Amino acid sequence: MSEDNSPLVIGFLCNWCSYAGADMAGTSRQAYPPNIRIMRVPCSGRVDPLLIVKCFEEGADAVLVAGCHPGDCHYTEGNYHGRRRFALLRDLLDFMGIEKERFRIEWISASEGKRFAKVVSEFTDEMTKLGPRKVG
Amino acid sequence: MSRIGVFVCHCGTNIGGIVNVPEVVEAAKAMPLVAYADENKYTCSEVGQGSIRDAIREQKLDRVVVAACSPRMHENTFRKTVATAGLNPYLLEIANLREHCSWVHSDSKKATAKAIDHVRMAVAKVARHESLFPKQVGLTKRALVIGGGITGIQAALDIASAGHEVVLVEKEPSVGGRMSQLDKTFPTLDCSACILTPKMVDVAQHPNITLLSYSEVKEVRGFVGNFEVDILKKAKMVDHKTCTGCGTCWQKCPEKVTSEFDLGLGQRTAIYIPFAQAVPNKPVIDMENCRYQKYLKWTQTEEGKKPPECRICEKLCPTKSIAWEQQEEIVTEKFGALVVATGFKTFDHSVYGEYGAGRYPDVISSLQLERLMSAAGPTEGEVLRPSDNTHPKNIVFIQCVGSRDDKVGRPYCSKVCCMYTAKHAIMLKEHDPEVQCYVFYIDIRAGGKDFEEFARRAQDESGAVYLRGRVSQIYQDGKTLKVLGEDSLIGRPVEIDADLVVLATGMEASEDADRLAQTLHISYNIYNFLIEAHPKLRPVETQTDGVFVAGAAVGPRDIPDCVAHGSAAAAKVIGLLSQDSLTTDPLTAIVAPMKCVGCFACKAVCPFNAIEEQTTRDGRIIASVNESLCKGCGLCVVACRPGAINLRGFTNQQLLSEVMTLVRR
Amino acid sequence: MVESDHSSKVGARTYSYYPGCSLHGTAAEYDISTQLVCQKLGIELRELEEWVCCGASAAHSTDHLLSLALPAHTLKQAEEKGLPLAVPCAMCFSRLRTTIHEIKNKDTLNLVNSAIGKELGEPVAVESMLQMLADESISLPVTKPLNGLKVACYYGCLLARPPEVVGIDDAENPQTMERLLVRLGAEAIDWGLKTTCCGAGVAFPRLDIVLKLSHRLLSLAQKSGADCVAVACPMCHANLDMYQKDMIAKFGQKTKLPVIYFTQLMGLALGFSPKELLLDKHLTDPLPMLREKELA
Amino acid sequence: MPVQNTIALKPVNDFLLFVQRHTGESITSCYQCGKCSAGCPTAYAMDITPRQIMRGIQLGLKDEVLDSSAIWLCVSCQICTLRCPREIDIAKVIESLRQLSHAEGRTHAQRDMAVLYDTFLQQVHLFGRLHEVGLGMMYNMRSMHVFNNVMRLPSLFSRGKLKLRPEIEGASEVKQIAARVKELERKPS
Ligand SMILES: Cc1cc2nc3c(=O)[nH]c(=O)nc-3n(C[C@H](O)[C@H](O)[C@H](O)COP(=O)(O)OP(=O)(O)OC[C@H]3O[C@@H](n4cnc5c(N)ncnc54)[C@H](O)[C@@H]3O)c2cc1C
Ligand SMILES: Cc1cc2nc3c(=O)[nH]c(=O)nc-3n(C[C@H](O)[C@H](O)[C@H](O)COP(=O)(O)OP(=O)(O)OC[C@H]3O[C@@H](n4cnc5c(N)ncnc54)[C@H](O)[C@@H]3O)c2cc1C
Ligand code: SF4
Ligand code: SF4
Ligand code: SF4
Ligand code: SF4
Ligand code: SF4
Ligand code: SF4
Ligand code: SF4
Ligand code: SF4
Repeated sequence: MSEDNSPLVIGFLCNWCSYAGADMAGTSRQAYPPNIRIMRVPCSGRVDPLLIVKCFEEGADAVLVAGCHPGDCHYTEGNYHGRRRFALLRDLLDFMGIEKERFRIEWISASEGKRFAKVVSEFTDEMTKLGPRKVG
Repeated sequence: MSRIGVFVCHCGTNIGGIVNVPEVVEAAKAMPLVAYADENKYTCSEVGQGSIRDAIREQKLDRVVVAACSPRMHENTFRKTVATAGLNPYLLEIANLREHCSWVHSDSKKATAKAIDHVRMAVAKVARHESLFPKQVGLTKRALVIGGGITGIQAALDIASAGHEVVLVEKEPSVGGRMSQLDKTFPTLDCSACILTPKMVDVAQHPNITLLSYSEVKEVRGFVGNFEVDILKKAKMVDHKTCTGCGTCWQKCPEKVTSEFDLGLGQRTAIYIPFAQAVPNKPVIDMENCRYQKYLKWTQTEEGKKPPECRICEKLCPTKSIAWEQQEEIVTEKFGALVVATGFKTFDHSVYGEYGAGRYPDVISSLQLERLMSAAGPTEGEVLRPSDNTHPKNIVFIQCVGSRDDKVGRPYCSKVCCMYTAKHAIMLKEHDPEVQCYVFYIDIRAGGKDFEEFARRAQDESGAVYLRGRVSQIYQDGKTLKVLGEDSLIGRPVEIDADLVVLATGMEASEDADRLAQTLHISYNIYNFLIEAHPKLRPVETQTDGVFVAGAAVGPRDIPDCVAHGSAAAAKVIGLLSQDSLTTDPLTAIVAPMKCVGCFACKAVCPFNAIEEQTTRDGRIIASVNESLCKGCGLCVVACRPGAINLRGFTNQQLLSEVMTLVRR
Repeated sequence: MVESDHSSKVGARTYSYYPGCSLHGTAAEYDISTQLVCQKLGIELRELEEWVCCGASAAHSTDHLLSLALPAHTLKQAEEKGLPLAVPCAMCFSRLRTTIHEIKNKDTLNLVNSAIGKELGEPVAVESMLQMLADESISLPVTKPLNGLKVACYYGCLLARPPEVVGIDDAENPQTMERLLVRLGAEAIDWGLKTTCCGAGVAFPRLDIVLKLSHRLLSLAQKSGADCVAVACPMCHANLDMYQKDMIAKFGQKTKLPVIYFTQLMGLALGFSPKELLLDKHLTDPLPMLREKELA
Repeated sequence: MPVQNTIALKPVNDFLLFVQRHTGESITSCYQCGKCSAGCPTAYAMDITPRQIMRGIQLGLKDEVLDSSAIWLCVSCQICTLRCPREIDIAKVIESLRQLSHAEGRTHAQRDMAVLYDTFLQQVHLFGRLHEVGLGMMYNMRSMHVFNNVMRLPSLFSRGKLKLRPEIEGASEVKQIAARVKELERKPS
C-alpha cells in the first residue's frame, strides 16, 4: 500500500498484445486509476509464477498478467503455457493464504485499449474494496 | 559501478502537462547508480538526441534511461542515438511516461509518483543490461503474396518487376477479386475489366510470378527471411498444363448451378471458369455438383435412380485434359517475405428483417447491381429487376447497410459505399434516362481527389434525389416496394414506391481472415481486419517482421488506395529482399552450461524448435540455443527449474530487480 | 432472443388465467373462444379471483411505478397459486412481462414491493395465449380443417416487441401464429406489416390516426390475398374491426375484411360452431366469407 | 421544430443530464439518422419527429420537447427502439418525457391523450378494473367531445359487447396500491 492507502498493482504485459493494448488506451486517452505499475515482458509465458509469488511476498497488493487472446499468441502457444502454469499458481496462492482474487490473468489484444482501461479500473476498484494485504 | 543517465521528456505538454518532469528528474538524481539526469522538451528531436549524445560523452555515461513515450514508438530511435555516442545500443531502457501515464491519468501528483516508479524500474533494469551483438543470417529472396485481388496483383507485379520471384496464392479459380465483379469504377468511370484484365494477364505471364490459383495457405513456419509455407492446392480435376482453355467443356456441361460470381443472379456449369476474362482461363470442376461425381458417390441405399454417368466434358475435351485422378496436394515453399492481401466480403443483409431479410427479390445488394450493369453479367448489362425482368424506373438506394450500425455489430464506416452509390445513380441514369434514383444517406463521405465533385454530379447532373435519413422498413406492396424513411432535413417521414431497392452493403473482413492471421502470428481487430504495425507510420507492416498487409484486408478501402497499398507493401518487401543478409534480434535465450542438467524441459516448450542438444567437453549432453531460430519468447526460461537458461534483455535478475525496486521503495 | 419458458407446464396442463379488462368487456369473443379451445385441448384455465387491471398504456404513460405495481399485484396472486399464468390480451401480457423484466433490478423490486405491500418471490412463467397454444407438443384434434382460408396473421406491437421481453421467434417476421394456423389447414400469407402498429389506444382522442394506420394494414392484407386477418389482441381487434365503415367513407376501401381472433379460427377447426365462438359479434361480419369457404 | 427564436445554447445542459440519468439511455449517442422517425407509425401526425425529440434533448431544449404533441402521440409501439442503430431505447425516453410532461402539467399540445389516460386510471382506481362504458362516457365529458361517437355504442350494445355495470373486484386493492405509489413517489429517491 502506498501512502494514500490505495493498492499497489503490478501488471505484467506481453509486448505484442497487452502492452500494445495499454499503449492504445493511452493514444485513445482511456483513463484508469494510477495504481498500476507496468512491466513489459515478451510474452505472458515469460512470467514465472515464482516471480508473482515474490511480488506478493514483498508486499504487492495485486498482480495482473495480461497476454494475447488464446490463439493469437505472437509465439504461437506461449499464452497456453502461461495459462496452465497460472492455474497451478492460484492453488499455491491459496495455500499461502493470499486471496485468489488478488491475482488476475486477462487476454487483451493490441486493439483493446478500452478494455485494458476497463480491466485495470475494475481490478483496482476490487482491490481497494478488498483492502491492503495482511503481510506476515 | 555503472554510470546511468536519465533523460526525462516533456513531449511538449503531452507528458509535462500532467507529470511534474523536474520532480522526476530530481528523484532520478537520487537513485542509486544514476550519475546524471536531465529533461528535454522533445527528446526524439535532433536537439533532444544531441543532448543525450553529449551527456554520454561528457558525463562518461555507460547506460541510458529515456523516460518518454512507449518503447514501441522510439526504442529503435534511441538505440541508434546511444550507438552513435559509442555505447552498445542495448544498454538502453525506456520508461513509458506518456501512453502508460500522462495520457491516462489526470491526478498530477499520482501520475508523477507513478512516473518516478517507472523510471526507478527502468534504472534497476538497465543496470543489469549487457552489451548485445546482433548476428547476420541469410535469406530466401522470394516473396509469397496471399490473395489475388487488385491489391495482391499490384504487389506481386511490383515485386516481380524488381527481379524477385513471387508466388501468388489465390483461393478462387481466378485472380481478380471483387474488382473483377464491378462494372465501372469511380471517380473516373473507367470500365473495371478494361483496367484490371491487362494486369491479370501480366500476372499470368510474368516470368517471375508463379500463380497458384484454387490454393490456400495452410501452415507457416520460420521467421523473417526464412519462412517455410505449406500451400494446399485444391484438386481442379483438369490438367492445366495441357488444357488450352478452348471452352468446349463448359459450353457443353449439362449441370447448371447458381453462380457465386454473379451473386445468385446467373448460372454457371459444373466445370467452369468464374467469368469470361478469368486468369487462368482454364476451368475447374465443382466436385459438389458434377454429375459424374454424384454418380460415383451414389449408393444403393439412396432413394431414386442412379444418376447418369455424364463425363461429357471428358468425351468432348480435345486435349484429354480432364483428370479425374487429380488429388489435392500440399506443396512446401520457402520465402523471405509474405504479403497478405485477402481483401473483403460484403455484409450479408439477411440480418435486416426490416429490409425483408432477403425475402424480397427486388431488394438487392450493390454488388448484385454491379453484376446487373456489367455487359458481361447475367443480363448482359441490361438492368432488369429479378422478380419479373422488367426495367425498374424508381430506384431507391439505402446507404450504410451493415455499416455504422451497432445493432448489427458493425459500427465502422465502410468508406467506399457513398462513392459507389453515387456511381450507381450516375450510371443508371445513363443506362435509362427515365430512371429516377433516390438515395437515403446519413452523411456523404466523399473525401478524396475528385470525389466530392463526383458525388455532386449524381445530384446535379443525374438528378438523383438525396434524402438524409436511414430507412426504417421496406415491404412488398403488390409489385412495388414501399420504402419508409425520414427526410431528416425537412423533418418529415417520407414514403417512396420503388421498383428496385439497392442496399449499399458494407465491407467485412474476408472469410477466415482470423484463421490466416493466427497462422501468420499477426494481429487482427474484433472485426477480423488485420492490424498494421502503426496506423500512420507503418501502414503495411505488422508486428511480425517479414509479414506485410495490404488492401481491403486491413480495412475498408477503394481501388486507388488498394493499389497504393499494394505498391507500398511491395516496396517494403523489395527493400527487405535487396539485403544479402538479415540482422537478427539479439534478445534471445542463452544457456549457462554449468547449470544445465540436460532435462530438456526447455526444448519441450520452445515453439520455434530453437533448443538443440550439445555435448560438453566433459561428455554431458546439455541444451544450447540456435540464435537464428530463437524468437525470444522466454517460455524456456520459466520451464527451466535449475535456472540454467535465461533471456537476454529480460533476465530473471532484471525482472526481479524491477519488482524489488517497486515494493521496497 | 428469449425462449419462452415451457418447462413449468410439464405434466398436467393447468394454468392460472388472467383475462384482463377487455375480455370481460368488448372482447368477450376472445375470452369465450379461448375457454372453449382450451377445454377441447385438455388445458385447464383457472381464472385468478382478485385480478386487477394491468394499467395498460395509461399507467406507463403517466406513472412509471404504478405501471409496474398494478401488474405486480397480479403476479403476486399468480405466484401464490403456483401455476404458470396464461394471458390472452397482448397489452396485459406485455405489461406483465415488462414488469418481470424490470423487477430483475433489485431497487425496482424493492420499490414495487413497497407499492403492493407484499414481497414478490420468483415470478411464475407468464405466457401469451398465442405462445401457449402454438406449442407444437399440443396435438390438435382438427375436425374441420380450414382448407382454402388465406389468413394474414397480425401481431401488432405488443406480442413482437421488445423481443427480449416478450420472447418472440423473430421480431421483424414472426412465424408463431402462421405455424399454428397452417397446422389447422389454413394458408398463411406473407405480408410486410404484421408487426406494424394499428394505432393502439389513441382511438378516442385521435380516431383519424387509427383510421389511417389500420386502413393501411387492412388494404395491404387484402391486396396480398388474405380472406381475413387473425389477431391475438383485443385492442388490435377493436381498431381493425370496428372502424371499417369509417375507413370506407374516408379512403374508399373496396370491401371489408373480417378480423378474427386466432382462437376463434382454432375453435372452428376444432369443430365449434360460429355461434358458440361468437363469430356473429364482430362489427365486420366474417360469416359470409366463412360460408363461402364452407367453413360456416 | 416549432422554435420561433434563435436558440441560445447554454454551456451546461441540465436537461440532457437529467434525461440521461433518469432513463439510463445515452442520448448523446444519437447521430440523427432518423430511422426512428422513419418507422414511427404516428410520426406523420407529430409536431416534431422522434429524431427531433432526441436532438432537442441533445441541445437542452426542454420546453420544445416537453410541450410537444409528439410525446403524447407516441403509442409506445417500440419500433424505434427495435431498429435504432445506436441501440437507444427511444420509446423508453419518450415515455419518461411523457411522465415528466404529465407531472409538470404540460399536456396542452395533446390534451385529449392526457385526459384519456387520466380517465382510464380513474376508472381503474374506482373499480379495480376498467369499465369501458364508464371510460367512454367520462372521457367524452372531460374532453368536451360530447358527441364523440367513437364508441360505436348502439352496435356494440346490440351485440351484447358492453356491460352497463362495472366489475368491482380488486377495487380496494388498487386504491391502496395507488395511495402507496403516491406516497413513494413523493419521497425523493
Ligand atoms: C459494390 C461495390 C462497388 C465498388 N466500386 C468501386 C469503385 O467504383 N471504385 C473503387 O475504387 N472501389 C470500388 N469498390 C471497392 C473495391 O472493390 C475494393 O477496393 C477492392 O476490390 C479491394 O481489393 P483487394 O484486392 O484488397 O480485395 P479483394 O478484391 O477482395 O481481393 C482479395 C482476393 O483475395 C482472395 N482471398 C481471400 N482470402 C484468401 C485466402 N485465405 N487465401 C487466398 N486467397 C484469398 C479473394 O478470393 C480475392 O480474390 C467497390 C466495392 C463494392 C462492394
Ligand atoms: C490543421 C491540420 C491538422 C492535421 N491533422 C492531422 C492528423 O491529426 N492526422 C493526420 O493523419 N493528418 C493530419 N493532417 C494532414 C497532414 O498534415 C498531411 O497529411 C501531411 O503533413 C502531408 O505530408 P506531406 O509530406 O505530403 O506534405 P507536407 O507536410 O506539406 O511536406 C512537404 C514539404 O515539401 C517542402 N516543399 C514544398 N515545395 C518544395 C519545393 N519546390 N522544393 C523543395 N521543397 C519543397 C515543404 O516545405 C514541406 O516541407 C493535418 C493537416 C492540417 C492542415
Ligand atoms: S521522445 Fe516520445 S515522448 Fe518524447 S517528444 Fe518524442 S514522441 Fe514525445
Ligand atoms: S475442353 Fe479440355 S482443353 Fe478445352 S477448356 Fe475444357 S479442359 Fe480445357
Ligand atoms: S462430368 Fe458432366 S456434369 Fe461433370 S463437369 Fe463434366 S460435363 Fe459437367
Ligand atoms: S461510406 Fe458512406 S455509405 Fe458507406 S458506411 Fe460510410 S457513410 Fe455509410
Ligand atoms: S530446461 Fe534448463 S536445465 Fe533443462 S535442458 Fe533446458 S536449459 Fe538445461
Ligand atoms: S526464448 Fe526459449 S522458448 Fe522462446 S524461442 Fe527462444 S529458445 Fe525457444
Ligand atoms: S434511430 Fe436512434 S440514432 Fe437514429 S435518429 Fe433515432 S434515436 Fe437517433
Ligand atoms: S414507440 Fe413511439 S416514437 Fe417510437 S415508433 Fe412507436 S410511436 Fe413512434
